[in-house]
Amino acid sequence: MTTTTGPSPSPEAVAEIEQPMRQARLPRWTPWASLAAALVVALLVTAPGGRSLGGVVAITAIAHLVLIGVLSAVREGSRRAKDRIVTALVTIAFGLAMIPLVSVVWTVVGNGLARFDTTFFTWSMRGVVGEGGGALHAIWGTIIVTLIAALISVPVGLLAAVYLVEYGAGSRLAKAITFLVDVMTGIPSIVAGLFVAALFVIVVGPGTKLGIMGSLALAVLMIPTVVRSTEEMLKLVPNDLREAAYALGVPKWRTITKVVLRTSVSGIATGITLAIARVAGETAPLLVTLGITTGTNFNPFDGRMATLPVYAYYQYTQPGVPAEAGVERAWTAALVLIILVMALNLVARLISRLFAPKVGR
Amino acid sequence: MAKLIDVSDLNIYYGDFLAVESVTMTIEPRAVTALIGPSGCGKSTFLRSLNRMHEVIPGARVEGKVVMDGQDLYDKDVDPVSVRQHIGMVFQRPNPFPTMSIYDNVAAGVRLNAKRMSKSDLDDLVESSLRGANLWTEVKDRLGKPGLGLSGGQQQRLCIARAIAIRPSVLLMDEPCSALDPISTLAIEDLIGELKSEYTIVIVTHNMQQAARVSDRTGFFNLAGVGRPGHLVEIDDTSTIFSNPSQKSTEDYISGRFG
Amino acid sequence: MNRTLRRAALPAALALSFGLAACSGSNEQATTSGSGSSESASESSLSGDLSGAGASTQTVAQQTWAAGFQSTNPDVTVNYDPVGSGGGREQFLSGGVPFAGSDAYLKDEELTTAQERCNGGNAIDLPVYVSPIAIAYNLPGVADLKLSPDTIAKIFLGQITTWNDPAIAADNAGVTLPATAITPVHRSDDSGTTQNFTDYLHTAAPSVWTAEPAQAWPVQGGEAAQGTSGVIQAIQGGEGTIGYADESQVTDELGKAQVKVGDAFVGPTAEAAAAVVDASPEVEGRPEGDIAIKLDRATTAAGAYPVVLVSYAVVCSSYEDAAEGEMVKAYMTYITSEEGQQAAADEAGSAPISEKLRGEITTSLELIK
Amino acid sequence: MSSTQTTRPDPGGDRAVIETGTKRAGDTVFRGTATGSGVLILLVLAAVAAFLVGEAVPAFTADPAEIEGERGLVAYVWPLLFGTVLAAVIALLVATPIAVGIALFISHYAPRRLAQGLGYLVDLLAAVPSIVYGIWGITVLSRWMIPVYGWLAEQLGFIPLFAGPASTTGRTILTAGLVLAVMILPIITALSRDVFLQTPRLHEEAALALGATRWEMVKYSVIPYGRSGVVSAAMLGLGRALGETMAVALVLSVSNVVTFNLVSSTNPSTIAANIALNFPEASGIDVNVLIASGLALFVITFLVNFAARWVVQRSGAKA
Repeated sequence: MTTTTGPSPSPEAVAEIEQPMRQARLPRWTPWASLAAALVVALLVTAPGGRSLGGVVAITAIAHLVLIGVLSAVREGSRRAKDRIVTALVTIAFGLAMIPLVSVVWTVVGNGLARFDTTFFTWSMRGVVGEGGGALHAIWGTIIVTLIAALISVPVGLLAAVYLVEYGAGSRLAKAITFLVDVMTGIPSIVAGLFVAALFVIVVGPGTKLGIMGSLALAVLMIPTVVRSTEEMLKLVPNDLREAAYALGVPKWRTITKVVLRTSVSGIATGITLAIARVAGETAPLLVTLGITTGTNFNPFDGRMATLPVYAYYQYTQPGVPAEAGVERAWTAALVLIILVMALNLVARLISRLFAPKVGR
Repeated sequence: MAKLIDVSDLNIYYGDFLAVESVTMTIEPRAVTALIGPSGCGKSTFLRSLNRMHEVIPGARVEGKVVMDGQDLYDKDVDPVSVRQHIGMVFQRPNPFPTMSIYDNVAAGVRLNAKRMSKSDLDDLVESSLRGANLWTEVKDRLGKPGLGLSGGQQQRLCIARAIAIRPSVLLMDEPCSALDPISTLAIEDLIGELKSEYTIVIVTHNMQQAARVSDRTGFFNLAGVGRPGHLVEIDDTSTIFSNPSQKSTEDYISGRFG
Repeated sequence: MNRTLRRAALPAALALSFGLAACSGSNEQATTSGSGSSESASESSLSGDLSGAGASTQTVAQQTWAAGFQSTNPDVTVNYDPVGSGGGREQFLSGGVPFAGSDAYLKDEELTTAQERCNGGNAIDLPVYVSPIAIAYNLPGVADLKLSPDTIAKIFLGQITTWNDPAIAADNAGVTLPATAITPVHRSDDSGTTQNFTDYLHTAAPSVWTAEPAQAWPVQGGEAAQGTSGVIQAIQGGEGTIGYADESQVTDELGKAQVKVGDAFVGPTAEAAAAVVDASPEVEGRPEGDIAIKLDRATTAAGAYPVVLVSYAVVCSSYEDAAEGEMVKAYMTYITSEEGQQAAADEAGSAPISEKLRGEITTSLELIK
Repeated sequence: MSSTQTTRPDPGGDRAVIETGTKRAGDTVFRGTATGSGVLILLVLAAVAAFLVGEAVPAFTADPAEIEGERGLVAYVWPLLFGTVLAAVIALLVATPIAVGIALFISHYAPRRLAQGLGYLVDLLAAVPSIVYGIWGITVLSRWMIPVYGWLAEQLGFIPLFAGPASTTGRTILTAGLVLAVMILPIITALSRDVFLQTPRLHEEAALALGATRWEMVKYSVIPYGRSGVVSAAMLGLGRALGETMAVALVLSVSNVVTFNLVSSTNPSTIAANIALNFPEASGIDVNVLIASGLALFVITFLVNFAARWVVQRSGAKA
């Protein structure tokens, strides 16, 4: 076999490619030192003009970026410098995002604890004016409405995603459905509420407000998220798994349920939780379809049902006199809603860990 | 017991593109038939048409007859799923099920087919399959561990054990060793030598030495040009194919003149 | 989903349904188990659901009345859905609810459609909720600010931009006014409060405020906030802000301006609000029993505070279902009773209606059969 | 390596012939239900679209005088549409880069144990209901932003974006955009993190094996692999930002005007917030006008989704 000799690269090019093994490296503590220096610079700069926390943090971040970049470029070359700058940038992005998010949780927990007492969980608002009262009727309402919404949208969403990925891939109907699921993500939450409200006014009669209406409105919002995330997860299942199952003489539907879904169940569980979390906090559709009531009602097919977001909204916007009682109840209701959704999150995380493919990354 | 497969005038299509043209051959039972040829000549496509895996791809179809034990596999009321229960397959890249342990992987074929089997029978089946795949001694004390925790070669043997667990009569292997190191490849080749006494084995390989070492008969596929359908040039005993093949193009391929 | 999940879901659903019945609010169990308030003299025979809908301004008052009414009639459940005056009137006229709350009395064409809804009788407007609208401001150091109608109109039109403007100084002799900028705050949502406030500005300062009274704020610019609490929040949030909201909702640290009536200045008190309602004539040509009041915003009666909101309860003079009619009549009697109005005054900060008005309303209620 | 005693399951001897029979029932049933649910989505959507168009038509046909502001439907809806897109764009411009930063931080930069905890914290924050962001926005964020707007109006007053008297209550379109950004940040981060974690180890190790620094590895293997995932995550976030109602209604000081000014108290309202504010009190033709604006929002959201998906297609599917 004769090996044809092509043009060999010039010595400079070769030198350029071969990186020297031993390279000058900055000591490990450099990033922390540069951060400290940046803080000092920021304090000096803002000293005269009166110090606002936001200002100091911003200047420290920028100073740190410049400092670490220059230091690294000089000592370690531009590639390492870029790497350090990006590491700093990514950490700053994380810090930047944590400020508002932690502040939200801090405010809600701070204000919410005031009325976080047994009466809040054992009383409804029936016959209660001013102080006292609770949101038990709203808590039950949210659980029942969200549960029914999930029971409607998860099977439909899951099966639709299975169709899109396993059966209909490439067919015209599948393309139409994917296209329309995109459209459905675009439905504003209030319009979904209006739609269901108007539907029931025509079907049942004017001014009807039932628990099931809230669930349907939420289901309309949930289905696209469930379909999209499940579709994404199903596509991630490598094809050789499907072929392995087919080769074992396993029919297609059992391959999907036992192998494909089984492998991607952790991703699907996360997708479903995100969908439930997003929907449990919706206020607008429930405001239009359910309105508010003061008593506990477990039957979604008869009479109104209070839910936590609407309860928090009305307690905040129409607190009555003195206003503090209502506003406190609103914050506690918001806190309870967050805890409820967080518990949901935990349950789904357990499911996904329980069924996750047994492979370390 | 192993079965004879008689392929007559088989044409394989992807939609309306003819991938493999009029193949006629007989695959001997209790023997290893190797299929060699340049990439793109349709040998893998042909292999996948034997257990009707080809039809999994939307739009793919086959014309012609594949008769096993007097039964045409492409008869219109034959269910492709049950064909695959009789003709097992092992793939190029080892693909144990990620969510299952070693034990579950081997038992998957049976469990997924919802066959009612007592715990003890299942244990015996798993043990005999793993022994059959020369993997038992290495994994017998960690059957609960995840399948993906094994090395490449072990994973491939696990897939073989999984395939023989459903007691097929034919075993198809699509370049089983191309992703493995030499030692694992040797282990697989020895295993094939043992398995051929009980199964009809058809193996597709790029490695001509492997074909020579392992197979009893060899078929050479070739294609007239890029985008043209592949066809079976000739099939004969491995010794004759590698010493004096009847066709010139086989001679060129064997001696590696055009690589 | 696979078998384990399905097997786990079944027992959970069962447990849930068993647990449900025992978990309604303990305050509800207290009432349903009959240990209700002891002082209800006669065990009232009324029972069933009575739901109304309408103006959000009446929400808290309606909740207070519902609580009071339910304590004397434990088997009755009263619901009030604050869907707004328009929505309330629409649902009432289409038969969705037996009574509605509305910040404006029924228009003539609504009265005609009410004829066949009210089983041959006619609809009746009852002024049950009177609430003074305070002009609240956030100006540290300035206690009781005095403003004439024209000045107020100019401020909310953005024609007066700083607090030490001569027009303001003229009404507030001897008060040191800071130079901070004025930020007028109005409601971003349609509301009865906006309707009444713009009605006051249009009648009391016609030359300056030319826009017609409407539920939506007609003027561009200035700060807009959602709901009464939003307005209060906005006023508290900034300095030099001024806005309008139900007097009961205005917190203590905000000032309440006194409005020029005739040549005196009147603050937003309950008595002053009741005074202007009595001083205003009734609208002529209304069906029998209907009490619609044409608020005299330019009144010069002493001690009358013209910036006031009157909200009506709209009922039928006769109902197909006699029990429903009886329940509505009892509920309206309670609302307009001394005790009902006082409860609303304490909890919702409304101004109790005057004796004169209560007399007229009682005669109208007799008509309901 | 021949095993001593090879008892192998006897291969298929006893089964004479391959069972033939009708097509497997399981497949047809499962395929039927799957297709059925796909079609159900079509029906639901058709119903919603029919409802929207049906209710909106009266607004189109009504003469301009009846519609609020007496300048016809388009003059009423256009400022709302403008406000919706402006707020959503601000939210996206702020949230997406930070979200990608956090996703990378969690998936590739943070130490393993910390990454797990942070990932959970982010998922938790995707669960915070919108009403809470609304109340937080009006009580906390707008107070924070007052000095910032003051500073911006002084220093950068000449740029139209920051011209004019700064709002004294901090309730501007920029604050609303920031609240929306905070709301959609967890959603985009959660999905991007999942996509980045799905990058095949092979690609990453291939880059590292060539002596790439961590950033180069991310640039050459993680980002190309995750690009379409990030775009679809941003699209989901954008969809939510466009449709958000309560948070914006509470936070934004609205008036019916078109302006790019980010710091003054006269801001364009958004369609969703406008519906939430006015629907309770609306009756008659106003309801149809609001639903017509809902239809406009529906169309604009769909166009945005369609454009984003087109970008994903053109930029090539994932590796």
